[in-house]
Amino acid sequence: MNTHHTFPGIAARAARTDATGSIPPENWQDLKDSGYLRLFHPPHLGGTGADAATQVQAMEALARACSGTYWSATVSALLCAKLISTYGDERHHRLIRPLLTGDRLAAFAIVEPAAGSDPATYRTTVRPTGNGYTVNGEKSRITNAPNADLAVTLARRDKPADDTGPDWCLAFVDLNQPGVRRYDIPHMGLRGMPWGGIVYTDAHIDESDVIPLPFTELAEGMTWGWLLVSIAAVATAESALTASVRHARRRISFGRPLAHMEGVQAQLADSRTHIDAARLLAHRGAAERVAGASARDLIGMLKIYATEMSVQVTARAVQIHGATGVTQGHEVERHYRDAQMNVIGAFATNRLREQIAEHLGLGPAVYRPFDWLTPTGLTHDPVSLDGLTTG
Amino acid sequence: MNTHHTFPGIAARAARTDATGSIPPENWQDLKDSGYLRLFHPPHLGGTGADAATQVQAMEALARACSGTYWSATVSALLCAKLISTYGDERHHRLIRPLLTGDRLAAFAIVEPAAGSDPATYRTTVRPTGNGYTVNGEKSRITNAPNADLAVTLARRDKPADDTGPDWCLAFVDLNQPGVRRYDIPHMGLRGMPWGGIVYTDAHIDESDVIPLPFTELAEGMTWGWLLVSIAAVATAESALTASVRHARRRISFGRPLAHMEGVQAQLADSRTHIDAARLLAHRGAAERVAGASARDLIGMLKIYATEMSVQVTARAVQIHGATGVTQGHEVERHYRDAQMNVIGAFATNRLREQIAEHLGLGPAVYRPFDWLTPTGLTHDPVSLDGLTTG
Amino acid sequence: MVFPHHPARPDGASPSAKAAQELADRTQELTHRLARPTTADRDRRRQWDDTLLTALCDPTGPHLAGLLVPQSLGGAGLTATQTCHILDTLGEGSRDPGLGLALTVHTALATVPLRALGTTAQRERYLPRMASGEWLGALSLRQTQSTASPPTITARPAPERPGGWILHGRADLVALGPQAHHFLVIAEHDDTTRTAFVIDRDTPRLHVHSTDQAAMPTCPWATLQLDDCLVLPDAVLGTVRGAATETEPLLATLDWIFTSAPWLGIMRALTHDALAAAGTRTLFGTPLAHGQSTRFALADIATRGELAAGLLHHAAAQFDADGRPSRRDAAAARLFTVTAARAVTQDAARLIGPAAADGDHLVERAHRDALFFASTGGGTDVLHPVIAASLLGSGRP
Amino acid sequence: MVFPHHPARPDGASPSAKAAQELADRTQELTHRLARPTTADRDRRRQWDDTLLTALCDPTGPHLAGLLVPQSLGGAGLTATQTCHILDTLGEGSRDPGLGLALTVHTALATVPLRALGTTAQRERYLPRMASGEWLGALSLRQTQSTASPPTITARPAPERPGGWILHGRADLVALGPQAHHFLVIAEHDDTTRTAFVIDRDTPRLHVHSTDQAAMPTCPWATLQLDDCLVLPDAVLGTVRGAATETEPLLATLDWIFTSAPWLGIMRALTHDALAAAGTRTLFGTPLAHGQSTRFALADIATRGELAAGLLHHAAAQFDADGRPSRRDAAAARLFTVTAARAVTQDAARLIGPAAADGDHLVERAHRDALFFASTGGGTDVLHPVIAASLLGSGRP
Repeated sequence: MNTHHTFPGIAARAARTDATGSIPPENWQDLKDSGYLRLFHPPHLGGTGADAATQVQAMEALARACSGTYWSATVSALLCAKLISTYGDERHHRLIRPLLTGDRLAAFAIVEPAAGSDPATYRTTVRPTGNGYTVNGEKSRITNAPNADLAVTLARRDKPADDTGPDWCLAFVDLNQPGVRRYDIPHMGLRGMPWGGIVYTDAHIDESDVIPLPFTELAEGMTWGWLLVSIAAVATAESALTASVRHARRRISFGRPLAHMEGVQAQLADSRTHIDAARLLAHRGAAERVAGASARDLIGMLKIYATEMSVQVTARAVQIHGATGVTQGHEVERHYRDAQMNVIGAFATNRLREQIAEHLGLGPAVYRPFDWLTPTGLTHDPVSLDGLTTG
Repeated sequence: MNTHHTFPGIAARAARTDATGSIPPENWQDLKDSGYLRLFHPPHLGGTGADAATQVQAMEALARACSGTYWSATVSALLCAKLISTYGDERHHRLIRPLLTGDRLAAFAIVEPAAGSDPATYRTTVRPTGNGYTVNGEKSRITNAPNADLAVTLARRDKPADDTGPDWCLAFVDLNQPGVRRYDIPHMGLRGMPWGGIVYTDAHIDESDVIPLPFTELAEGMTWGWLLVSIAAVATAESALTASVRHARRRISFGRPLAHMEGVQAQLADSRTHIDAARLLAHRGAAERVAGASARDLIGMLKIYATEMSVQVTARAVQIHGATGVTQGHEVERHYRDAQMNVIGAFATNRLREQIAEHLGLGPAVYRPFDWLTPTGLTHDPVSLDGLTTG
Repeated sequence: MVFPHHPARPDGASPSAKAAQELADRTQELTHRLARPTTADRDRRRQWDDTLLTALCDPTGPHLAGLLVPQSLGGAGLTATQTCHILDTLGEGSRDPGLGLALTVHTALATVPLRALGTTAQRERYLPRMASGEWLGALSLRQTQSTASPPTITARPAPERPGGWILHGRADLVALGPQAHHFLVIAEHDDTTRTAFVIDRDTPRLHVHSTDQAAMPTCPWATLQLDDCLVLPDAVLGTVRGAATETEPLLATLDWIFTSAPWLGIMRALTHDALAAAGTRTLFGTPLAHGQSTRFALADIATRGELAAGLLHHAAAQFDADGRPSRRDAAAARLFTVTAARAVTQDAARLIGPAAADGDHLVERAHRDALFFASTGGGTDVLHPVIAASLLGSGRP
Repeated sequence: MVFPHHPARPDGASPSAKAAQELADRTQELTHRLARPTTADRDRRRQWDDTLLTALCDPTGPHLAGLLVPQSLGGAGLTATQTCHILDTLGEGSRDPGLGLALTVHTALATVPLRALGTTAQRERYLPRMASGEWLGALSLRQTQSTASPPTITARPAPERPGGWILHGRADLVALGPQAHHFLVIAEHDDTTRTAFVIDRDTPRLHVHSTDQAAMPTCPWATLQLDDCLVLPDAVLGTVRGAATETEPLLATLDWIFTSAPWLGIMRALTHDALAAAGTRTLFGTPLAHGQSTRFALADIATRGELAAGLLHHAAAQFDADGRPSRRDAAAARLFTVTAARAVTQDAARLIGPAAADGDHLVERAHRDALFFASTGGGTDVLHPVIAASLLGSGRP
């Protein structure tokens, strides 16, 4: 592992990765050489077991170099490998090791075309056959879907009547088989990141690779995903701030560098402060989590804050750059598009707010139909001054 | 003129206009047929002299149909034609008429590659020859630059020593001549709008088409540009809100439509309120201006507010749509990219804030180098608790 | 010049435009002369000044008590737009959000329901005396958002008086309560329908308790207590059980629009103070006015004022001429004005700096009162769904 | 549970971690028992309670006066991080921003410069008595941002006392001034260099005028007036003409970090009140707690608290062990905490609703005091350039 956690080659190729919408093979070679993919796991799984600070620094360094590459690599080597190690057992170590060497790539197949974070709408189902299981259904808007070798797939279990186990399972599905079709979805930001759908038609799964699981337990493993997206957001914001500082020092407007203008200084200072706040929370959350705590609420808060912060910081960067900032191929134009992807990625931010509120003691979310104005007078327009009803 | 000011064909082609980065010829035909291009000018210039409310409604309708087409058409038929009619005289009516019939297209060539709103950095110069004038220099990030027939060009005057006239001029330059080279600049939003640069190399201008002008007077004509960009911002926000309402009514999440969730309602209500505020101000500003007042500060305020508001509303729309909102080709993905263009378009927002502040009685902007921390103790890090200097 | 483009004055073609402008001029003169010099002191002493009220209500003066009473009943007969303009002037001239609220409650919230929904007898009994300021009307600010908050006053048929009602319960936050001659009250029946009543203060078993309130202390506050009060049929305003379609939407809309109007003037006064501070205070050795952050803040302050005025005047104008009052536009205007008032207060405070030794401390008072202003009218929790319902529909899908 | 993850307590391995936690526990107990029940009343009466101070400063109790005084000089010898934690506890326990500010001014702003820059004689004279609370130190909050604001006190050589100085001028906003035994003052020489002094209250021609201040009324306020006061060489703190590199950056950083710390506790107390209101108030017939906007607001409140605590603890920790104090990180922590305090106050006010009849009105007091908090420490006009300068460089290009 390069102790500086920098990825100069990947950074140099970032604009092209975005423009072509695909991660060049050299990036993968750099990732393998750097040891990045091994950082997050203990030696017995093929990892190097770095401490939390190192993990966070490495993640931020890669995300700064190229956010699309970061997403693809980290979904596989961190999130998917953690899901397998958390919910699987020794039999699944064989699936983890190639993710850490970079020989194989994994996707976390959870969302379906019908809706986002709401599992009630998910239809993908795993059924027993005489020989293992088959899976049928469609997963959509999945990082690495177009080119992954393995999908950690959330599915319903088709249960016999006497099966009292959970309704859900995680299935580790080999994607290189005839029952699997993949497609790309073009996307606004993180264009280098492969993103798309997976259609399962009687795809085969070995019996040992289906792990029954109550849905509520999944949040534990997904917390790694919130950390992943938060650090992407911090890195994108930091890159946008760095570009803004450089521009502000160089750009002459009205006879002096932008840097001499208080309005620009205020924007830079706010960005600096907000990024620092998020990064400190990321280090705290990662430290707790690597030490074995869940840190679920803390990392949930981080995800909410960091992703929305990053959108603001990149928007400020575009404004500081003026028209150059919206020119295609310019760094901040890319950061601006990338930042918004993090807000909607990994888990709807408002679902996280609900979760945090619940843990603050407000109890579970209670929904009711939007009929609360109906019994009031607030669904009527008023009469006018002289009592003429106009509604 | 279609009394409903709707442009169904242009709207239907908007996604394609964005994807291909060029305005289809059918759009121009629709514009000619609709009478849109004639609305802003009195009959003696070939216009139809619509009232202010009609003008604003028509502008918003076209911008909602396709913001790129709106920009291109309105820069030519409103902004450039107003600049010519404001600063020119009867001799220039020949230049205005074809802009209103749609037979020719104009660009406002003001910004140069070195900087944005700061004229001190502009180098383009007009020089007298025996036979009229020549212009040399480069203008960049100009709407319609790649395909306009005529450029209303801001330039310095190369003055004889005894010329006490203004240092600046507006030159009406025919772009279809050998001394003119044009190029495209790919851009994040408003992709259908032609945008790029113009390089003048001894390009010819007729003597009557060079209008000496103090730079400060130019703001009067440019106010039309601020109105143009403000209405684009309002329209983009309205389109994003309409899409959000539709999505919120249809999308089922956690068992009920998004529309039943208070968090979504709050976002929609805020967007509705902020758009209404901007639109009402646009109507007030346009009414004052069409009635002959300058309304410069009012429209300046509008530009500041409407463009930043539109960025917020479109970002909310992306979040309400979730992952579908960042899929390329989806309407809100386009609005999100378009909205940011309006902030940096037409005039730097912070320059407008300066102008408004000046008119509030604060006097002209006073710049000084950023050295104000130097005499204070605030450039030093403190000693630590026991007095060890660490800086 | 503070707001370079004041929202259009009442249309010059309107028959009473000249009269309205005269009232505005008198309001400005009188508030400058009588209210403003005592505002900080009245605020500190939580004091209501009856002399001031009398002068402001004088039909030969600003006639603030009768702005919305028809001329035939002794009022000034202004339009809603003109009234907004005068309340705005009152806010700016007096620099007193509490005084603005108190007069607005009487002039708009207590008056318009009687004018619009009252019987001829009710109109003739109340409106002339309300127009002169002889009788003040009051109501609880908790009753202006329909049943968003739980109803606290009940009505049951009076056993021995056909058509009469027994009212029971309490309502706090009664603005102008200690000074009022009568109260507009909405009471709930046991089937959850509701009726509006106008109840005179001398009704037996009706008690008015003066209360203290941290915000808006220049407005007198009370809790109204009804201990099984018997009220006669002529106290019913509008239709029995009809409040949900009559008084309630009207009160909500009146609150959203008219209690916001004095804040336009308060914002302008704050802008004035901030401009003055920008010209006199120095930071890092230069006048604040030279700093970009000062300049940007003042540009944004002015912009917010223009936008709020535009929304409020638009919503008010819908009450006039052939307009159709719209709860959505009124709610949007309130939502925007609240946010603007807060932002303007905050920006002005930054420019004015900590603990200014002189002046009437408007920025500190406005900051305190803006929080209260934001929490009344239902706050965002009511305004958001009202506006959203206009986009989404309010019932089951 | 309010903040599910409180920022890490002082490191368990530190020798004084147990002692620090004991002080925190005593602070919590005492503020709950003695301060909190009287806070609203002291606030209304603008009253300073000497008994309360004595109890809080008691070296066998919370020892709040001596937190940052080394144990060898009679103090508790805590780290900066531990001190932040205790000031946070003080804010939450007392629910009194003014008390928090008063104690912070003594314990951190007046104490640390003497500890860090004082001579042995100065340290031995002042620090033991400051640690016990016998002597209180005070200073003007206008002197904590170097010369961002124009200096108001001048120093010229005393004609007849070599090494002595004649100080002249006034400084207002002296927190704890009426109670102070001595004052930390920065004075400007005629060449615009500056020297820091520690001046005892009994210095001839030194006058302390108690003043009234709308915000933070539980902190005693004064204006310090120096009418050509003669001070001897031993009153100089640090190097003559050396304030710009010694006392000034230290004071600014101490202000940014330590006066922010009680606000972490205030925010937690507001979260507590907002959670309670969410569980009891109803809107549209359901508990506020069921509404998404309530839930989102509370999630955001909790998140802001975590973020502010993270920045403050990070900036404070740089004073400890091998840390390098950073003006930038301190300024960023202050900037964030100010914004968070405002947002939390505003959100809590929305949930608690207008004019709650009971309780100690923390939300209204905190709203008022947060405005003042935001305007001290230089406000954004100072914080922004300090942070920006760390990115851009502060001099000519």
